[in-house]
Amino acid sequence: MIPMSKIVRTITNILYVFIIGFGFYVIIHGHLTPGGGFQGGAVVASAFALLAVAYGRKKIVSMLNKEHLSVAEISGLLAFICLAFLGLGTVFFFNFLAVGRSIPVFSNTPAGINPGDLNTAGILPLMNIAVGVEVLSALGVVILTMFLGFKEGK
Amino acid sequence: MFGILETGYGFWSPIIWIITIIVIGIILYIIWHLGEPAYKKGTEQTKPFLAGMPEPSKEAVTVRADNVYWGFKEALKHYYGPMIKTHSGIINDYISWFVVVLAIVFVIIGGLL
Amino acid sequence: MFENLVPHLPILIIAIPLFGAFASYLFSKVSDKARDVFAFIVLGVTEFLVLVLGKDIYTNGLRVYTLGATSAELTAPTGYIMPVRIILEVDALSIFMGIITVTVAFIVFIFSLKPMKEYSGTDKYYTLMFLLLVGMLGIEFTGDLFNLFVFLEIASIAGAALVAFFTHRDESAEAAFKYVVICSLGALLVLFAVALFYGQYDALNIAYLANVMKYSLLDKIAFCVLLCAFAMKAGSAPMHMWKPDAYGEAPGPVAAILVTASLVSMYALLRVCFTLYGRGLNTEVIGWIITVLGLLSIFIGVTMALIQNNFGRLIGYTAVAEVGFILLAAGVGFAGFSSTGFGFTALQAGLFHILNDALDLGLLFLVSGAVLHATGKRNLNELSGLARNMKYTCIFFIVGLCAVAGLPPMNGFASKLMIYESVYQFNPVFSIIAILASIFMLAVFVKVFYSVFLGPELKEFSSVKEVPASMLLAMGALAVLIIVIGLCPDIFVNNVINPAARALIDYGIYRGVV
Amino acid sequence: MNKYVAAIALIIVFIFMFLTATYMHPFGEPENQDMDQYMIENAQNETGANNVVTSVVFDYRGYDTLGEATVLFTAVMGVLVVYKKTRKGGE
Amino acid sequence: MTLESSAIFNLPFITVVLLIIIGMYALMFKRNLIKIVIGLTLIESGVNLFLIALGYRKGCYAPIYTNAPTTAMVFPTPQALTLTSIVIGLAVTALMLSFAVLIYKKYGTINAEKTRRLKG
Repeated sequence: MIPMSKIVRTITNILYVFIIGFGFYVIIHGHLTPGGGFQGGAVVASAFALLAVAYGRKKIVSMLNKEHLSVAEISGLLAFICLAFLGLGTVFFFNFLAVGRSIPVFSNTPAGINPGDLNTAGILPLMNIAVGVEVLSALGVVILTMFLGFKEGK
Repeated sequence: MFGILETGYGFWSPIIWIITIIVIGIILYIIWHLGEPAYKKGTEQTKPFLAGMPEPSKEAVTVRADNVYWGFKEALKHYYGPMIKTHSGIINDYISWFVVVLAIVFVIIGGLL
Repeated sequence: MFENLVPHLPILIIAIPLFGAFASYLFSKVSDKARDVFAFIVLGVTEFLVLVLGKDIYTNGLRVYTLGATSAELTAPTGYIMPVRIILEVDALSIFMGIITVTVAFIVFIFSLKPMKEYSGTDKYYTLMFLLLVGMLGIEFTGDLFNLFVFLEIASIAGAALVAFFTHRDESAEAAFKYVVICSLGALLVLFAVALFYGQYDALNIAYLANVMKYSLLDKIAFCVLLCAFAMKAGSAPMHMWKPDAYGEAPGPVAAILVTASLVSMYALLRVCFTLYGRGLNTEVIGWIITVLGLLSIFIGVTMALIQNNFGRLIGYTAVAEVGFILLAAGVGFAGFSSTGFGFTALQAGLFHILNDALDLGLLFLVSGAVLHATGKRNLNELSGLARNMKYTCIFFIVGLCAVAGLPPMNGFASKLMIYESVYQFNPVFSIIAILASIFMLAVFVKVFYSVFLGPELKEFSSVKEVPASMLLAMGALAVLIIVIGLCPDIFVNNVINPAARALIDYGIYRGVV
Repeated sequence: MNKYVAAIALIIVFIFMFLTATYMHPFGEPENQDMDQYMIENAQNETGANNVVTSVVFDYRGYDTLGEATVLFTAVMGVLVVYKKTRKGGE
Repeated sequence: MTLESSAIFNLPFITVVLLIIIGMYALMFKRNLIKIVIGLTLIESGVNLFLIALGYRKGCYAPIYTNAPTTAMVFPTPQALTLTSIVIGLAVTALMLSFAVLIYKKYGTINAEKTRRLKG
């Protein structure tokens, strides 16, 4: 696919930073606002799609590395399942940060209506981040693979 | 008891079956032993004799899988014709069959029960 | 220390292969050898754990695991009537299926070590194999309907991707497309039924739903949808057409494990019929429906298998017929819903046949994979005289043939005998049809045996070699299992099948945990 | 497959599905609400998250979410299999 | 029972049924493989809409404690379930479209009547 016009590329250059930033905002604030790992990851992946469309086939290969995205995807999943494994002292998927409150990380527990505090909800934010990384790289891999199409054998 | 499967209306014992097979095998061996002793492998005796014609190549005499039950397929033409037509390989037909079965089950269970 | 681990086994058996799936993809970026060793260790550990859990459950009864609660046995929050978290519920039937699944997956893994080296993308192959295993185990162990849907999707997607693995063949894409469309349609309808339950009772737990079920029209419709969806995924006629396509085009070992995947759908069907609905609906009518589906499957599967020319496709049609036998037995068991009499015998026979089916058809598909590996051909018309060079494969094929066709003293005979006798009490005609179909099955495999292994030796196959030792080992393991089960069926029926069948009939125990 | 038979089957399925829509509780007035009411009341206390949906997704039904992430991973593997490089000999 | 709350006015549910039936129609009668995929996504949207509609309570707000009154919240579970099922649907759709592309590469067509070498 050929790259699109200069106007599109310029706008993309400005815009994709904001899209990715917004995506990460959605991921990190998943336990306070609507959204979460999946939605934020999809937003970030849409920035990848924008880049792919604007810059075309040749350029995008140098910008996004499929191998790196693949490794990021696996590490997100491994982080997720390891967080679940960590609760195994009690039960798999046990929210050990929020319930015992022995470790002062993400351990505040507000009650009633409140504006929201990032330092709450135990392992939920960590899981959000893990899932967000997984989703953004998984969708990135899918977008890149389907965008680049078939490769013939050497 | 070991080796006897009670099915409620009968039983099945592989041990007895194996003993029977061994007995039959011994009888067969005895019969085989009474056979023609002059038979020798790899001599002129084992060559196929086709009325003096040369023996055709292996490729020509191999019975292919298609031809194994040829007569059976020919006799059941009226069953196999529509059957092969039904297995059309179109994905829509597969789903249509599912919807038809779903409709029938709906009528029987949802409507009549 | 190990005693502390036993309560956690239900989740560990699912989570360890899942971890293995993720990690093995990382390992294969390092080296193939490391990946193989790692996968072997993970599968070995899973096999060991599932056997330990099996021993525990067969002695102590069912095990419950509440995910994320403060204690594993705490199904509902303290002082509350209904479960809000996902519950894993493993009873004798679940662990029976679990042991079958893990064992078949282990053997298939050993088989595919060598032949899959020839193709590109082996890293994805092993990861998908693990994920398929995880999907099946998740379906078997879960006590939550929505969770069942999720794992159904994992199993379907992994299965579809594995069917498409031979991308150099044109037809594999078509088969995979058909497979994924059928599977996701079935899964979506399962989700629809789940939504119907959720809307009425605001619950997703199988045991709780069974307790509060009112058997309204909505429940009946949900039952129809679940019945049809699972029957389609199990491959019952006339919704079986995807099955020969997918099995015929998938690599041999993949087809061997896909047989188990369709049997897991069968398990889900049994779970829905017996545990979720129980005696609430008219069991006789539903039993008749399942029986008729089973008879159709037997008849169509066997007769269509007779005229096939593709090795995998032929076994795919016989797989349809074998599922028909299980459906027939299950239908009769559901019609005579009791812990005595012919209904119970039929149910036992059906469960026994599930075990035999997974082993027999698995062995036959492995043989087809071995033939493909040795000759590169699957068309029966092009094969001939392989018995000269592939003696051991030929012997394993004879074992599988006898088992599937129900020749004594193999395991297939024992379970089919139970099916004939119990179905005869229900309806003699059905039993006679089943016996005739079994004879047809023998004819089918005589054809295969003749055209693949017997016949004159062709020039193009004179240089064919016996397959490597790891493949022989895998096939040999299945053959030994088949012969052992065939020689002492009573031990298996009394100690393994009977508790599993009892777990279905005495549904009060399963429902009583919440 | 005969088109008319399929159409009739589709109509029958439609009739029964329509029945489900009318037999379901009126829109916006669910009959049973025990499970969700429990979550709404206790989610903030038990998990500390303000967003109840997030506590359901990652805490009460976290296992489902693990399965969902796995489905995504599986699909990526499937896509990679489809687009994988084929070797020279066609394999 | 007033007219508005009578069962026939379950309009969201009726929409759901229509979506599912339209999807099934596309699956049964459309020969284009892409249209078959679209039919499946229609069914999927129908089921997702069904789940979401089941979780609605009249006059309630999103279940987030930041701003909503604590007494009036819609059900959170269907939202979580729908989130799960949307992601699953996305994954399945991506895979199915890949297969369709592969079929097009191999067969040169995406007509279901012509992509049927596996039959009989």
